[in-house]
Amino acid sequence: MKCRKCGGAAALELRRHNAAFCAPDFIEFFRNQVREAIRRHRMLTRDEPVLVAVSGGKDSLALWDVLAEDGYRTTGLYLDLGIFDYSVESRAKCEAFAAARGLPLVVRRVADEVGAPVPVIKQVTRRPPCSGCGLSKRYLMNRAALEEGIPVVATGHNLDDEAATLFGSVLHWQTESLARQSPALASSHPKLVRKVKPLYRLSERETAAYAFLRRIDYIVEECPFAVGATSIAHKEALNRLEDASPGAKHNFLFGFLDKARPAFERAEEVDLRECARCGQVTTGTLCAFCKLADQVKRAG
Amino acid sequence: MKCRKCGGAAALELRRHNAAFCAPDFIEFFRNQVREAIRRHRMLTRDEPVLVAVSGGKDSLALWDVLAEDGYRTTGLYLDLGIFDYSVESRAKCEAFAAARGLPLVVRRVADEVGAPVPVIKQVTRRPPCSGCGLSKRYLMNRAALEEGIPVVATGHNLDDEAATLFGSVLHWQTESLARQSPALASSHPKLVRKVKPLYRLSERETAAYAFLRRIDYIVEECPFAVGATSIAHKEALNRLEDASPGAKHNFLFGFLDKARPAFERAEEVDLRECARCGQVTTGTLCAFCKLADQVKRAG
Amino acid sequence: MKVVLRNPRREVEVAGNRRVKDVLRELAILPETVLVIRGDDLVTADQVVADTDVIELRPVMSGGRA
Amino acid sequence: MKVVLRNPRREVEVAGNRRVKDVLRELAILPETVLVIRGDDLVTADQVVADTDVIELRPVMSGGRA
Repeated sequence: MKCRKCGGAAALELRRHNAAFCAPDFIEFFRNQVREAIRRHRMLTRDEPVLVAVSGGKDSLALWDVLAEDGYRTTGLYLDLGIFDYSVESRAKCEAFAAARGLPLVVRRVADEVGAPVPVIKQVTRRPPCSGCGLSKRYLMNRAALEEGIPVVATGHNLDDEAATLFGSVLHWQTESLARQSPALASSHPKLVRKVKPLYRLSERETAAYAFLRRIDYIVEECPFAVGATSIAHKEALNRLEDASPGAKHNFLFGFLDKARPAFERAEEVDLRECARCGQVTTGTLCAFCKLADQVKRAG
Repeated sequence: MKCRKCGGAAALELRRHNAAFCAPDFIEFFRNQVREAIRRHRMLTRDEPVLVAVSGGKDSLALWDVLAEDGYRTTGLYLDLGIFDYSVESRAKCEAFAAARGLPLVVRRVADEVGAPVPVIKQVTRRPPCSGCGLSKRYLMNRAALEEGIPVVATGHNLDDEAATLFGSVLHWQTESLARQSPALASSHPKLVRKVKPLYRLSERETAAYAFLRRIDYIVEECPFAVGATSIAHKEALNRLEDASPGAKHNFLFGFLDKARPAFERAEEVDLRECARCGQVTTGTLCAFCKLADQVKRAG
Repeated sequence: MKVVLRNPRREVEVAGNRRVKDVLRELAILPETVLVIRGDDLVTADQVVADTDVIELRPVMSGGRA
Repeated sequence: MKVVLRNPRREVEVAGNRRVKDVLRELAILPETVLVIRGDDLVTADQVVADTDVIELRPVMSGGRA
């Protein structure tokens, strides 16, 4: 198999693009896809800082690498979830990455903010662990950005993540999730920063290949709580469809963004106000994060 | 496992309903689901005749059985596709069913109408066989109903058929298909009869069980051209989701009908006119069926 | 015990004296995709089939697009 | 040849001197779900691996919901 660009020996085949690339040309292809995402959705400018949420995994470190290499003013944000060895190792990967490149890294501990680490939150709430964890992460990312004076958070969500989320929303026709799903969410309130997903055009195999070829030392192990997560079953279903019909995931996500999402965008804006406790944005009186923290405190 | 109704030994478990039934109570459950479908979408009345499209398979013969037992004025319509032994056997099943119950059966041969049977259409068009076959069936069902003076066609589409069609439309976000998919389509033109799917609330395992328990002699073999059809891959994907989460198919289809379909219904009606050749309804000058017949004639 | 499969019709021998669901699992068949038939009756997945039984696993999927 | 699998890390022995895609098929792994790594390089599915090679099949799926 030959590189589409230079004709040399290929390192990676991309069936959905009916192409293969050698290592240097794949890295360039990857960066061009990120540039295209940023351009198309006006995600970032080089004039303003961007907070890159990093987990120590391939996606977020690949994203940080591309943005820093391309001259964006990046600060990393690592949220320590307190999930045993997994969190210890993933934090070390982020710190090593930042140190080697001389990039600033902000670390926040969920245990300090919520009152307990994710494993305890899981027990207290009796909900799937990804539920309380996701809620805390979204809240803390936004608050950290506000506190650091950074107007935009970039996350490492890739094409497979986005397609799997879409798949889950579609199976239950969660119309609010469908209306909200986008590679770029504008700020709809002074206390909500912009959120962008510059990797949404790249599959997780592509982000893994980029991280490997760039010799990024990322954590290959999975979060121990992710085992059996619904989103993984959905990724597997999509991977079988992709295997039978390369491009299926891409067409599913991009077709939605082009043709169907507008149908779900609600005419009415939701009524946003500030949480009576923490002052962050919510639709109720007390925000979901403060309710979670209360629940943890009562159980403690 | 015990029957939910009578407490006797169960013949069939319905995981998505968290229930099991003995044979007589399952038959009653099945008929009630058909009655609920008819009621909810005002599909049929006992005052007007209904043309039941039958293929010799479990779904359409189960449908004919329920409608005839419930006092509807049914006429069967068998479309002979000319697919070798499969068509010979399936026609014999329909004729035997009609004869045993003294019900009228209309037979039309695709070869007489299009100029060639489905296997030849497949070769001539070089499209997937289900494509030309489906087009011909939809056209001939409607025309046969008009010619017989019957205002409505009922087909045996079940929950799995509808969920698989929806799945295919969603994977490509075919917004026109999404707008059209419904258990009941009203007549939008004097030359278009109503179309209803009274089995849309019942899974194909349920229609198979009904046909078996009612001792209906149906054709178990599949159409030889269906092997490898995309809709079968989609059914398999949905069955895996259903196995992990009973009710997944039901929620997917019913959630769409309740919450998402309205978003796709187009404000504008399409402009319907009559085909210059055959006088049937089309959006162009010549209808797709006449174009297909022309293509067959040119190749002949 | 003898298990009759369809499309195409074929027969396999498996161990009996266990629940139908265990037979299905061994054959990697999802319960939602078949009727389990013994003689003139349907059999639920929790029922035990004898080593001398003959059961038919009849696929319920109808294919192609109508 | 030796194949290193991850999550959890384990090793299996399979026949070499054939294409990577044949190894993946034997192990029932979809090509889209792994990187195929030999030493410091990625290997495409059409390449032949030797009986003396060691390859790592590194899963690319990241889990849970962010």
